Formats: sequence, C-alpha cells, structure tokens
Amino acid sequence: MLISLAEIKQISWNGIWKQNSSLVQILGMCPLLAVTTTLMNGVMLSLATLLVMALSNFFVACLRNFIPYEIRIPVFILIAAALVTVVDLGMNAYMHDMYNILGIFIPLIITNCLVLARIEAFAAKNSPLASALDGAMMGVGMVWTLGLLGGLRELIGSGTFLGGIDLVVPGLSPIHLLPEDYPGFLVAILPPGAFIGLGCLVAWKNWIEARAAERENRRPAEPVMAGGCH
Amino acid sequence: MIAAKEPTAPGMAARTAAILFLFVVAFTAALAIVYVATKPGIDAAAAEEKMRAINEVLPKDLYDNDLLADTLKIPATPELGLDDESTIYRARLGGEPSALVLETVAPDGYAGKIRMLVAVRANGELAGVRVTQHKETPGLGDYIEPKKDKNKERPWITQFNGLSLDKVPASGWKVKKDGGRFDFVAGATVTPRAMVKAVHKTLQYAVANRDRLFATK
Amino acid sequence: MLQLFKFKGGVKPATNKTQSVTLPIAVAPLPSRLAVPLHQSIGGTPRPIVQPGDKVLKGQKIGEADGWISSAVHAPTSGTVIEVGLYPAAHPSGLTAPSVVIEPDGEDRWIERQPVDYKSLEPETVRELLREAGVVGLGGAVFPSHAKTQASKSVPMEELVINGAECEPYITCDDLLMRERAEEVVRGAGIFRDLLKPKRVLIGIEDNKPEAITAMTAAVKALGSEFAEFQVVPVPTRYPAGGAKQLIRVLTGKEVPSSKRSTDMGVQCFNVATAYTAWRAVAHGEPVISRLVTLTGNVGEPRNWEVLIGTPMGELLHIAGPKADTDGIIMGGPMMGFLVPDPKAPVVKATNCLIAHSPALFPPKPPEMPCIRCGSCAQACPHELQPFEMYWFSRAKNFGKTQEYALFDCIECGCCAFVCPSRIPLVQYFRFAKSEIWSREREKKAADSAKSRFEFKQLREERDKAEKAEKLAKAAAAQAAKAAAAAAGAANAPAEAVTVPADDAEAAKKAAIAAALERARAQRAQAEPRNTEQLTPEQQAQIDEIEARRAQAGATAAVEPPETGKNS
Amino acid sequence: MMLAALAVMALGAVILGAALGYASIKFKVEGDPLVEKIESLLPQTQCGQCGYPGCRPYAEAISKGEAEINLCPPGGAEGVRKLADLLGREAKPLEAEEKPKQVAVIDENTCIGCTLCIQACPVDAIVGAAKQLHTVVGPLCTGCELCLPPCPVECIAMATIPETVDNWKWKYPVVEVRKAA
Amino acid sequence: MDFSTSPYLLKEASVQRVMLKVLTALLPGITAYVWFFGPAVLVQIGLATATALAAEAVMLKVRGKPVTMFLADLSAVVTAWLIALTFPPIVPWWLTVAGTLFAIVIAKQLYGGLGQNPFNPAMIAFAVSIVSFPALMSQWPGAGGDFAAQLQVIFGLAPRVDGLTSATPLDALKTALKLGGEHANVAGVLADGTVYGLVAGRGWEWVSLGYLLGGLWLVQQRVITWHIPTAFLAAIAAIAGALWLWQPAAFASPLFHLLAGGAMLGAFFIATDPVTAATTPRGKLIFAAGAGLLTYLIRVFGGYPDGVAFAVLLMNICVPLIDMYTQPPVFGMRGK
Amino acid sequence: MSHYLFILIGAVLVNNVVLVRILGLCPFMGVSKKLETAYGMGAATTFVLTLGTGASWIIDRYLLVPFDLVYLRIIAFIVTIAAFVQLTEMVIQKTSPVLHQTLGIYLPLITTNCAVLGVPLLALGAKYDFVESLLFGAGSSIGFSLALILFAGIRERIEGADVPTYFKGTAIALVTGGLMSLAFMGFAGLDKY
Ligand SMILES: Cc1cc2nc3c(=O)[nH]c(=O)nc-3n(C[C@H](O)[C@H](O)[C@H](O)COP(=O)(O)O)c2cc1C
Ligand SMILES: Cc1cc2nc3c(=O)[nH]c(=O)nc-3n(C[C@H](O)[C@H](O)[C@H](O)COP(=O)(O)O)c2cc1C
Ligand SMILES: Cc1cc2nc3c(=O)[nH]c(=O)nc-3n(C[C@H](O)[C@H](O)[C@H](O)COP(=O)(O)O)c2cc1C
Ligand SMILES: Cc1cc2nc3c(=O)[nH]c(=O)nc-3n(C[C@H](O)[C@H](O)[C@H](O)CO)c2cc1C
Ligand code: SF4
Ligand code: SF4
Ligand code: SF4
Ligand code: SF4
Ligand code: FES
Repeated sequence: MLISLAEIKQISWNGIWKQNSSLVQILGMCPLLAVTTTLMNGVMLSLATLLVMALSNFFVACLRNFIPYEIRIPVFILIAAALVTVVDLGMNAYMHDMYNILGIFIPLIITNCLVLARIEAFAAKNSPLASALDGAMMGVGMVWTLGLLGGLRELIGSGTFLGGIDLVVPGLSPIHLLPEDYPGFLVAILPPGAFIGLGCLVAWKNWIEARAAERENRRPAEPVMAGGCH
Repeated sequence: MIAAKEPTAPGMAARTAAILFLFVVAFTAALAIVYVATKPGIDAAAAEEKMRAINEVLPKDLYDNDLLADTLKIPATPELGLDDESTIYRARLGGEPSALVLETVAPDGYAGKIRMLVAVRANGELAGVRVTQHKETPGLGDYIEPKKDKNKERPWITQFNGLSLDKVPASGWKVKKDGGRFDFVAGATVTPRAMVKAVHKTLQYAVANRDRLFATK
Repeated sequence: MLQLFKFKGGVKPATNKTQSVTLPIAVAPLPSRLAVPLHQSIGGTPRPIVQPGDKVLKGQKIGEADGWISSAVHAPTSGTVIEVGLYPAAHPSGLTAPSVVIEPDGEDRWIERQPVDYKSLEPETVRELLREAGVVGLGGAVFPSHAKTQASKSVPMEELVINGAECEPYITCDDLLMRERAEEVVRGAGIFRDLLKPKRVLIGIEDNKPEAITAMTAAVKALGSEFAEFQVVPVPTRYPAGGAKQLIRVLTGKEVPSSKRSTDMGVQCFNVATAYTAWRAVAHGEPVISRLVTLTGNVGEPRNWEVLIGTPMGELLHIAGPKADTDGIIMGGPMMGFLVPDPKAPVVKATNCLIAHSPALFPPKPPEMPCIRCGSCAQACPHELQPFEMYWFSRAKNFGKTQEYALFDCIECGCCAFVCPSRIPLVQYFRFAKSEIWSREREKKAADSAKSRFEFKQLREERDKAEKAEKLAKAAAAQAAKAAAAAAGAANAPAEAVTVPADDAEAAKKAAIAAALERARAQRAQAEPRNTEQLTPEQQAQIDEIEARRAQAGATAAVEPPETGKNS
Repeated sequence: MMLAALAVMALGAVILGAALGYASIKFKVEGDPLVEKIESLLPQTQCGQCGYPGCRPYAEAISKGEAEINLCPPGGAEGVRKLADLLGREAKPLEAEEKPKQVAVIDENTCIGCTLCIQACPVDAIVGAAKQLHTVVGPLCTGCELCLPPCPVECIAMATIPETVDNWKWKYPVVEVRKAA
Repeated sequence: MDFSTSPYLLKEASVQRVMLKVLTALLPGITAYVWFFGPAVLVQIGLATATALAAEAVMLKVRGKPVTMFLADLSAVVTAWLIALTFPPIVPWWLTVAGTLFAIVIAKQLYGGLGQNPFNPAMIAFAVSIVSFPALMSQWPGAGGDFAAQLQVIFGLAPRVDGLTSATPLDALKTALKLGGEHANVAGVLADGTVYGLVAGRGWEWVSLGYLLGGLWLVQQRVITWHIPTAFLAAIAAIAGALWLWQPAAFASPLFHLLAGGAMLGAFFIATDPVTAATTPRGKLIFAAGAGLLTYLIRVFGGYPDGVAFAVLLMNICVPLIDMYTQPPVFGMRGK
Repeated sequence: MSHYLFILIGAVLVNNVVLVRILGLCPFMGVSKKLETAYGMGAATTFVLTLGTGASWIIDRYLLVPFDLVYLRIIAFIVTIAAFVQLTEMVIQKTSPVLHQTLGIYLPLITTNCAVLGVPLLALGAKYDFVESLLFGAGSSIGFSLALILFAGIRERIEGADVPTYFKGTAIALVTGGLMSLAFMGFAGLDKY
C-alpha cells in the first residue's frame, strides 16, 4: 500500500511540471483564466482545488473496487461534488470575503476537468496514497501556475502585488511594485489578458523544455548517430 | 468488479440503483452533517458582512440596537430604483430613531445599474453612501469605490456626507459640469451624474417617508 | 459574325513573337544521333519492337502502342538502332526514360508510304490508322488523337474547335504552320470533322496573327463547299486563350467542367499541328516523325524549324546560334514550359518551342514573400480557382484541403504566379501538392492491396491449421484402427506381436509422425499454387517474365508453369 | 431536515441508478468504429515493428489507449501526425528512424528454394515453389523485411525503390524566404 | 543557374508597391486632418512608424528572418499610420508606443508576420488601448487646437486639461442623447455647428472626404476591389437610414454616420486589409456588410464611441468560415 | 418580449460564456482543432446545456428550495447532469448511430465542461424564471458553439501559418482566444438599451 520514493518523485514531477495541468494538459482552464486577476485569488482557488483533488483521488482509490463500471462516472462525480460542497461551505463560513470573490468558481471545481481526469486516469488505477499524492501534486502544479499567471496579470494590470492578501491574512497589505502613477494596463486583468498571458506561459514552458532537450542532446551526441544522415 | 454472468437489464438496474443509493445516502448524510456544522459560521459570516457594509455608511456612534434585527421589508420601490423587495435597517440610539440604511439603485450608470447603500440620519442629513455593486469601467468610472479612487484623502463618495435637502437646493444636486456642486472626473461624467441623481432621490424618499419607515409594527 | 464569349481571368504578358516569324520554316539538319523516347503520349508506354543492331527505315514503327489509349512511335530517319534503354528524358526531373537510340545512316530512306483515301474507310479503321501513325495532340497534352475522335453516344457533336490560338509568348510554330501549310491543316481538320460529324468547325486564332488568319481563311475558301461549315475566327489575344477549355468557352460559350469530357458537351478541340499531322498520316502515309519547333529566346537567329523527333535539344539549339550568356533551355513557352536539366534530352512530340534561357532575358526570381491574400491570383485564374487558398494549404501540406479547393482543376497555366505581388511560385506549390497526392494515392492503393493480401494469407493459414487438425485427428483415428487391426493380426502372427503393443502412447506418436509427414506433403503441395492464386495480369506477366528469364539462364529445367486462373 | 435531504437525494439516486443500469445493458454496443479509422491510417505493411502482430492489432491497441501513436516506422512522421489529428493527441516524434521505402530483392544465384521466405512474407509478395528459385514481386512487396531473417543463405537484400519519371515527385518550392535575403 | 519552374515571366508587382499605394492614398485624408486639427497627428504617425519598424525588426531578427527584406515591404508602416490615424492625436506618447508594440508583436509577428495574422493589427492596437485606457482613448482635441499645448500633453509635460479635449462628435452625440432622455433631439444637438460642423463634426467631415478620395483612387488602382467599401458603407447607410426614417429625433441621419468617426477610413483602408478580410467576392460583401452593421450597432447602442475597430475584429473572426462557405464555383461549375 | 431578446443577445454575444465569462474553456481549447469536431461538440453541448439548465431550475424550485436544501445544489445539479449526459449517450448510441457518429464522442466530455454547471448556477443567481432560464441556457450554449466554431475556423487557418516555434500549437491558440475575447468586448453594452 505504501509508495516508494521513486514513485513519489515521479508523481510529484509529473504534477508540478511534466504533466502540468495548465501548461501541458490544458485542463482546468476556466478557473485558471477566470480567477487569476490577482495572485491571491489564483493561489486560493488552487488550494481549494488541491484539497478537493487530493481527497477525491484518495476516496475514489479506496472505494474503486466497490463501484460498478456502469455508474462509475456518477459515483466519481458524487464523491467529488460532495467534497466540493464541503469546501464551499467551509469557505463560506470561515473565509467569507474570499468566498465572495471566487464566487461561482468554487462550485465549478467539480466541473474542472482536471478533477475527473485525475480520478479516471490515476485514482481509478492506483493505490489510495499514491492517488492522494497525485491529486495534491497536480494541485501544487496548479498553485504555482495560477499564482504566476495571477501575479503577472495583477502586476501589469494594476501595478500591485499580492492584492487581496488582507482578505486571507488580515493586517497585511498589498505591495505596490510599480510607481504610484502607473496607469494600469487594464486588458491584463480582463479575459483577453488571461488568454494571452497563459499563451505566453505555455510558450515559455516550450522554450524551457526545448532548451533542456537541446542540452540533453548535446551530451551524448557523438557515437550512436554517426551514420544517420537522415 | 464485473459480474461473471451476463446480467439481465432489470437485474442490473436494481443493482446499480442500490449501489448508487448507498453512495448517495452516505454522502448526503455526510454533507448534511457538514452543513449543520458550518451553518452557524456561515450565518455569522453573512451577518458580519452585512454589518461591515452598514458600518461603512453609518458611524458606530449612531446606533446601539441590533440593526440586523430591526429591519423593515419594503416592496419594489421605483423611487429607489428597486424592482425587487428590499430591506431597510433602522438605527436607533437609546430606542430613539437615529438613522435609516437603505438600499438603492442608480439605474443609468455607464454600464448598467449601480447598487449602493445610503444611510440617512433622522434629521435628514446623509450619514454616508457606499457602492455595493457596479459595472462601471475599471480605471474610469470606478472612482465611486473609495478603494479604487485615486484621491485617497477624500474619496469622491465622501462628498455626500453631511448633505441634506435643506443644505443643498434641488439645483445643486448635479455635477459641476452641469452647474451643480458635485465633483467629477473628466471623461467620466456619466457615472457621477447617475449617482448624484439616485442619492438625491433616495434622500427625498427617506425624508418623505421617515416616520412610516421608523414605525415599529 | 460569330458571337464571341469571354473567359474570366487571364493575363497579357509581352508576346515576344515577332522575332521568330521573320524567316520561313526550314528543315533542321540531321543530327548525329537520335534518341526516340517510347513514352511520348498520354497512356500506355509503347513496347519496343526493335533491338540494338537492327536497321530501321525512316517512318518504320519502333514502338507498338500498348492499349487503346496509347500511340505508336516511329524511327525518324533511316539508320541503325544502337541502344534500347534508358536515356535522358525531356522531363523536368532530369531522369532517364526508355528510349530507342538510332544512329542515322544519312540516307534518310523512307519506308514504303501508303496514302489512303480515308473517306472510303470505316471510321474505326481511320482511328486505328491514326494510332498506328502516332498522331497525338501536338498542342502540348500529347493525348492520343484517335481516342479523341469518338463522339459521345448521347450528345450530338455541335462544334469542332481547331486550336490555332497559340497564346503563349515566344512560340510561333503554329503561326508559321498556318501561314505556310494552311491547306493541309484544314484538310486534316476535315478528317476530324468526318470522324466526329460536328455541325460546324471553328478555327480559333488569336488576333495577333493576321497573316495566319488570312492564310487559313483563304485555304478554307479555296477548298470550297466541302468545307462550308468551316469558319476562321479571330479571338482576342489574352493568355491562356489557347487552353482548350478557354478557347471552347470563347468560341461556343460552353464551359467544360473538369468532371466532364468536352465531347459530353458536344464539342471537341484539336491543335492545328495535330490536324496537319493527321493529314500527312492519312493522305501521305507519313507517321509523326518530325514537328515544327520554334527556336527563340537568347539566340542570334530565332526561327521555326522542322525537326526530327529524337534530335538532342542542345544540338538543335546550336543551329539558332545561342548567345554567349545562354545558361539553359526552356522547353515550351515561358508560362508553362520547364528548364531542361540535360541538353542531351531529345525533342519529343510535345516540344513546340525551345527558348534559350539567359539571366538577362529571364531575370532570376525575386525572393518569395508571404502571401498577403490580395486576391490578384484569383482574379487572374482562368479556371476561377482560389490559388492563394490552395497555396496556403499546399504549403502547410494539408493536401485534403487543397483538394477541397479544387487543386486538380488547376491547369498550371501560371497566370496566378505571373501576377502575384509576393512573387510566390504558386504553380510549383500546386505541382508539388499534386504529385504528393498522387504518390499518396499510389501508396494507399498498395496498402489496401497489402492488407487484403495479408488478410487472405491469415485466412488461408487458419484454414490450413483447421485442416491440419482435422487430418491429424483422422490420422490418429486411422492409426488407432491400424493398431487394432495389428493387434487382431497378432493372434495370427505372434512373432510380430512383441513389436506392436496396443499402447495408446505409441499410437499417438505414430500419428504425430504421420501427421508431420502429411504436413510436409501438404506444404509441398501448396508451395506451388500457394500465393499465385489471385494474380493480376501484370503480376502474371512479371512472373512469366521471370520464368522466362530463368529458363533462358538455364537455371532450372522443366519447371512446372505455375497454375493460375488467368482471369480478366 | 436531514431526513428530507436524504429522502430527496435517495429518490434521485434510485431513479438514476436504475435508469443507468438498465440502459447499460439495454443499449450495450459492440465494436469500435475508431479501430477502423485508425487502421485506415496505418500503412498496412504488416511488419510488426510497432510491437504488435500486424497493423490491425496495433490499431486496436491504440484505440484502447494501450499504445502510443508513434510506434509505426513505416507510417513515418506523417503517419503519426495523421493519427494525432484523428485522436486529438499531440503528435510525438517517431520512436524509430524513418527509412526510405524499400523492396526486397532475392539474389537468384544464391537462392536454394527453401520456401522459408514465402512463409514469412505477410503479404504473399514472394513467388516460387519448393526447390525452385524464388522471386519478389516488386509492386506487392511492402518492404517489411520479415523475409530477411528466415533465409538460410542470406540471399535476400533490401533495395531502395529507384526514382523514375513515373514516380518522380515535384519538390517543395525551394525559394525560401530565409535564403533569399 | 536555378532550376526554378514556370512561369518564367513575372509581372511588375510587389508587396512594397501595394503598400506604397496605400500610404499614398492616405495622404489626402492626412492633409485634411492636419489642416483642421493641427500637426499633432504627424507626431503620432512618426512615433508609431518608428515603433512599428523597430518592433518588426527585433521580432524578425529573433525569429531568424531576413530583416531588411521584410521591413522594406512597408506593411508595418501601413499598420503604424492606421494606428496613428485611429488614436486620438493627443494620447500620451507611451500609449501610441504600447499600442503599436502590441499590434506588431502579438497581433502580427506571433502569427508569423506579414500575411498570416488573422486579426487586423492596427485595430487590435486600438481595441487593446480603448479597453485599457478608455479615458485617454476617448478624448480628442477640438478643431484648431493649440499645437504647442498638445505636444506637451503628448509627452506628459503638461497635465491634460479639460479645455484641450472633448469627445468626438459621434461620442458627444451619443452622450447627449443618453443623458437627455426623452427630451433629446438629434436635430437640436447637431445644430451646434461649432462641434458638429455641417453634417458630421467640424473638420471630421472633410477628413472623411479626404479618405474617400484616397480610397477611390485605390479602387481605380486595383489595390482594393469595390466590394468591401461599398458593402461597408451601404450597410451603415441602410441601418442608419432605416432608424432615422423611423425616429428622426433619436437617430442621426445616414450622412452623419457615413462621414463621422472612422467610417470612411474603415471602409477603404481598414476593412480592406487583404490579409484579414474575406477574399471571395461574395465573402467580401458579407464581411463588409457585417462590419458595417456592427459598426453602427456598437457606435450607437454599444459602450464604445466608435465601432469600426471592434466590428472589423469581430468580422475577422468570421473570415475563415465566410471564405470557406462562399467559395465561388470553379470554371464550368457555375449554376451547378 | 424584447427583454427575452436581450437575455438571448446577452448570453450569446455580450456575455459570451467562453470569451467573456470564461467558462467551458477545456472543450473550447480541446475540440477546436478541426471545424468538423467543433460542430459536433457545439451541437452536443447546446442540447445538454439547454435541457440541463431547465432541469436544474425545476430541481431547484421544486425539490431543493421547498425542503431548504439549497446547500445540495452543487451535488444535485451535477449528478443529474452527469446522469442525463450518460443516458443521452447510451440512447443515442443505440437508437441513432448517425447522430452518435456526430455527437457521441463529445457527450462524455460534456460533464466536465464548466459551463454545464456554471450556466444553471448563473441562471439561478440572476433569478430567472423557467422560460428565462431556458433562454439563458440556450443562449449560453449557442454562444459557446458560436465561439467554438469560429475559433476552430481560425485555428484551421493558422495551422498553416509560420508561427514562431515555441508558440506553435496551444500557445498561439490561446493568444487567438485572447484576441477573440478582445473583439467580443466590443459587444459591451449592447444588451441593455
Ligand atoms: C470604453 C469606455 C468606457 C467608459 N466608461 C465610463 C464610465 O464608466 N463612466 C463614465 O462616466 N464614463 C465612461 N466613459 C466615457 C463616456 O462615454 C463619456 O464620454 C463621458 O462620460 C463623457 O464625459 P465628459 O462629459 O466628461 O467628456 C467611457 C468611455 C469609453 C470609451
Ligand atoms: C483516361 C482518359 C480518357 C479520355 N478519353 C477521351 C475520349 O474518349 N475522347 C476525348 O475527346 N477525349 C478524351 N480524353 C481527353 C481529355 O478529356 C482531354 O480532352 C485531353 O486530355 C486534352 O487535354 P488538353 O485540353 O489539355 O489538351 C481522355 C482523357 C483521359 C485521361
Ligand atoms: C494554359 C494552356 C495553354 C494552351 N495553349 C495552347 C495553344 O496556344 N495552342 C494549342 O494548340 N494548344 C494549347 N493548349 C493545349 C490545349 O489545351 C489542348 O490540349 C489542345 O488544343 C488540344 O489539341 P491537341 O489534342 O490536338 O493537342 C494549351 C493548354 C493549356 C493548359
Ligand atoms: C488595402 C490595404 C489595407 C490595409 N489595412 C491595414 C489595416 O487596417 N491594419 C493594418 O494593421 N494593416 C493594414 N494593411 C497592411 C498589411 O496588410 C497588414 O499589416 C497585414 O495584416 C500584416 O500582415 C493594409 C494593407 C493594404 C494593402
Ligand atoms: S497574388 Fe500572391 S499574394 Fe496575392 S493572394 Fe495570390 S498568392 Fe497571395
Ligand atoms: S496555374 Fe492553376 S491556379 Fe494558377 S491561374 Fe492557372 S489554373 Fe489557376
Ligand atoms: S509497424 Fe506499422 S506497418 Fe508495421 S505492423 Fe505495425 S502498424 Fe503495421
Ligand atoms: S518480400 Fe520480404 S520485405 Fe517484401 S513484403 Fe514480403 S517479407 Fe516483406
Ligand atoms: S475547467 Fe472549465 S471546462 Fe475545464
């Protein structure tokens, strides 16, 4: 039942970078684009999603043997929806302001394709612990991408950084990184900015991977392919 | 997981129904428990949210009653731009009526309705105005929100504080550009015009109906 | 007069025709060597009927037409066959093609020519005669002409169009032909008329060739009432007015869609030179062994020559005196021709013009810019296509889409590339896309056949297995019976009984051995008919050929010829 | 209230569950049209280089999601791209190196007529009988190389298909923007 | 020698020549613009052109393309001029620069540069800017402004004062009608000749006529075809005319709408961008009629002072489908 | 009456689910590579979303609100929609193979389309009555299909464009989505006159 270190490493790497939901799988796009008007929004929603994913993966992996094939989708959804409702209720009670900002996107965690995708692709086939880890790591992947995108959009769009942090940690206040009279490039925090920003992030990842691959290639370049002029 | 024998359709139906039933019952029960557990928290948060909004327009020293308990439901009121029923909070100080907190809507904002909360003292002065919901253009018409207003010392919306129908004649309830007394930001006069008009109407309504509104049933 | 119609698109490049019309047609000198490609027309490749060392006479058939859509080829002069093999082809690829190479003996001795009175012959015989004489379309498409002389069964022939438009710049061979040999052209058209029986015959000539128009009009008039339905029609000069579909449109108003043959719309089109060769073939018994070729471009003396098929282009161009900076030969016109990669390539029936290429005359193409979708190309396209869309998808190698935009309606006339402000070699993109699609179709066909053959093999193997199992069972049963019989016999012959115990294991073993033997036999039996069951005629031919070769090499005597159903 | 919740949801669950279970049996479908589509994109070389015994099994494996789409060398990068298009997956580089198309040629002087190659050839492209010379029918050979290993005298070689005027292809225009400037 | 293929003859034509003609055709309009509104627009044209060329050069370099060849095609200059002509001439310099950068880098070069962008780059610049800075993008100088003061505003040396700016006639009319409620009357509003000139705004009508002149020359030069301008203007005239006949008090006349705002510029120079417009004859008509209609709807009922940019962009979205479904029949297939 | 029209215009254009509200992006990005599939997905979503919005309204009005079970909205809606989708799929698959060819493969994907849950929730938030909810659902899904199909058209075209290497594929598609969304901002204000 326990998982090996190598497995942990692989699952984590997949979730955080290699199979990153936002940049590679292009799943869970709606929250990714809709709530990343600030860094805090992005991070908070991803944390909520992380929680749901880890738990739903765990439960599904535990229960998978009792779920008949025909109704597996409804049951998976049921499990996830119940967890989402719990998160929804919890945030409503204890983080009301954030709840108001994230609004409809908390219930929509359930239709976040990523949640079901991970259940189907991973939890339905793996052990509970590994599944929970997978969910969590996919969530971590989401946290940093949403945080990054949110941060960038916030910075370009309104010139602040960590806006809305007072809603999560009372007493802290946002930082103004850019001069006070920065005009604020509004498109950045509007939907077009979300799309274009993510487009640039994806391109950025492509670039990093291409560079990594190039470095990889350069090392064992000499012997094997000597004859191949193709 | 999969039955060894080819199941019949009704048999299958019964089986899946039963299993789904079990799952649903289990999860609904769990949810109900969570709901019951979080309900007080949610209610408290909602109340706190309301109070925070009210406190922005209504100085704390104006009331000592539980505002959320002392309310009046009014039906849709065109004077306030409301096409739905709404709640009026009644502030009392030592049992005496001290102020009304009304919800009002300026229907002709640049990008649609501007919802606000207006507090009117018993003496007909405005205690405060806050915008609760609007769709004005960010960076242009949104200076009606103190948080977005570039003028941090004296946000645009605080101009209303202390004004009354007596102090400002009807012709003064306009933006300066139209000959009134209210400031505006160049290039975005639609929004303040709508706001001023709505606040003026609200004030008139509150003053006219003062006694009726304060009356405890 | 006749009401003319317009076709959309088209362009007006500088015609550059005057240079080569000042001198009359001359006969080109006999070259040192003639290489006659076998495949000079659309359709089947003619089979060579001569071997190295054979002596041939001028006009002697050297290649037998292969199938109905095919046309014979002939020796252009008398001499010796020195090679039957691969020789550089008049083809943009620069590859080689099967050819008959003849060393002229200088005597230029004709075979016995047999003029016929075609009017007394059956139309079928006339068509056969044209095929045997190697008459193919000299307008460029080299489609066997006899195949075009059959009217559609359901649609009556209305018009026969004789194409004297010659719309491409530089080329003047048809012009000169009409000026000098108008009567024979008209008589040749008469043959087509008699085969197709149209209501009228329209000879379309671009109005920049007044001399040709005059000569043809005079010829028609001179020939009298028999040619009463002939009419010479000047058509506006605009490239590609000579394209068959465009000329038909201009003269008759009919638009022949790509899905139809022109005969289905009651019209057929022949080039003037084709008509001329048809007349020579019928009335003089001369097969197609020469043609008029315009030598022009960067040369000292542009002129039209009567050239033997097979003359190497480089050698031919020499008589026109190419200037020093000549760096290539364009076969055909500048709009549709191609640069000949190897000057050894011979003149073929499709060679109407050779242009000496020089950088001054045809400046190197400016760099290709991206398409700005300006639509000029679409406006210029005579087939009303959307070249920029076809280009966009050809470039992206999205060939399915190119076909949606009717890639195969493109006649490669080059109008689009001519007008493109971005100087995109559009036509080359289209050629590229077309040949990719063809190659894919070939591959697809091969894959389908491979699949069905694979499935057939699997089926057969399965069947074999089943049969084997059955045989095995039978053999075992037989073995058991034998064993029982033996046991029974043991009573009679006790001495043997020791070696044949009625033991099951032993029986099974024997059965297995028997089965193995049986299997080997069956396999042997199968080895022959095995995969030679469903051969197409070509495969059969190939196999036959292999067998023949093998027999020749004396490798195996007395091979059973594979037994196959010679279907088809 | 909690009971109400349970009742409402349970009612829904029973109805939906029953409907789904019923439908899953009643509306069961057989066959998978996807396999056909995938198979039509495979080159039908039947060489097994993909690790499956022939193109169809590979197609089945792809449709089940068990196999990557980049395992078929004869299909080439082009084939991978088509599969990716069909399945909406990302095109990946081909696992193995792409080779030009080839055909097998039997050296007739060495062949001993053992028929082993005939048995190996998946598409019956080799003709001949026992103890006879064998030969490859060029147009039928898919170049799968399966006949090479069984030959005891190693008389089979692969030859690239020569370019002729008939199979020659126009090249992609070379007047590239980059070069020109 | 190169074994390039036929045709070996090419017509004298180049992208550069096409773009040069477009630039030339803009001159009458620009002249009128300078005449009425002062040379501030020339400053913006300069700024935009420099930015566009620099951005294009950098992007081409990064992408490994021949820089001079592509800069010489002048398409970036056309984009730059159109940006400058659609922006208010007194926007701060950084907005012109940012808008142009966005147009060239994101709307054009990310798609592979010339000829491959699905959206009109200049209009992308406009849309991005007006969405981000609605205030700056809807303040225009009145006719006969003070050039020195305008320069100072452009370069941020002086604050923008109310007197320097006003809404465009189109915007002003819309605001007036919106605020006036039931009492508003178009005729009454337009009577103020200092703002509205003869028909469509003092100065603006002449600038529009300048564009019309240049545009007609482009048609005559066969750089553009008649389809797009005609359908674009006809669509505006049709819907404006219908509403005007129905309620003359609430809706301005078609003539006003044809000469106000960016209608003429849009009809001849923007909607006609060959790269981003539909290409088939029928497609062009649909494309331009749609753009005209949307222009009217947005400028009259929508949230922005003029609708040309958004209308053109919205129709750009539809172009692939329009082109696909309006393929003209090929030769021989007419009427089948 | 005109108020219905404005709901429809608002849902289709002004507040387009995908481009303005940013819902349903995964299918928007995922099945827009080919026009053909975009049509299929659009049709399937329109069908499910319209009916789903209506069904959700009924469940909410007659089950959840009377019993004070509003907190079960999420779970009730999504399970209903999921089951509905699955049933539809199975029925279509059996009864109309043609329809299944066109819609079938998209149906299972719909459950994880945010819009399917988002639109009913938004309809409830806007306090629409039943007819309005249906209109809103239909409008939203038409808006979704419209955006998807137009996007697919553009994507097919930029397939052939010389896009910089790192932007090939998803990245440029996202940028395109952004520019489309920018263009759609031009509709702002058209739903309230
Ligand atoms: C995109 C855009 C958004 C606008 N948003 C607002 C707004 O939110 N509030 C407002 O009062 N004016 C807004 N305006 C400006 C109005 O259209 C109008 O021009 C202005 O209110 C007139 O004011 P003025 O009299 O100060 O010039 C906006 C303009 C544009 C182009
Ligand atoms: C397989 C095949 C069969 C054809 N059969 C005929 C025919 O029976 N009659 C005919 O007039 N043309 C026939 N054609 C010729 C074409 O329709 C066309 O007229 C010919 O290629 C001339 O082309 P051109 O206009 O480019 O010279 C045939 C073409 C092909 C490829
Ligand atoms: C673009 C183009 C231009 C052509 N120009 C001529 C021409 O000027 N004269 C001509 O006889 N054939 C020309 N042809 C060939 C004709 O289409 C057609 O093949 C020929 O007239 C049929 O006659 P034939 O079979 O006797 O060659 C041209 C073809 C094309 C595609
Ligand atoms: C008639 C014509 C109109 C043009 N209009 C525009 C335009 O509106 N916006 C623009 O950015 N470029 C325009 N261009 C320039 C160029 O086509 C455009 O930048 C391309 O979109 C770049 O790929 C135009 C060019 C021509 C020939
Ligand atoms: S003429 Fe050239 S640039 Fe113009 S549309 Fe055609 S291919 Fe494109
Ligand atoms: S080459 Fe083809 S596409 Fe170009 S003009 Fe000629 S027919 Fe049209
Ligand atoms: S590798 Fe390709 S060709 Fe070979 S068997 Fe597999 S699928 Fe068929
Ligand atoms: S002959 Fe050899 S290479 Fe050719 S298909 Fe048969 S087994 Fe494959
Ligand atoms: S997250 Fe919204 S559709 Fe996937």
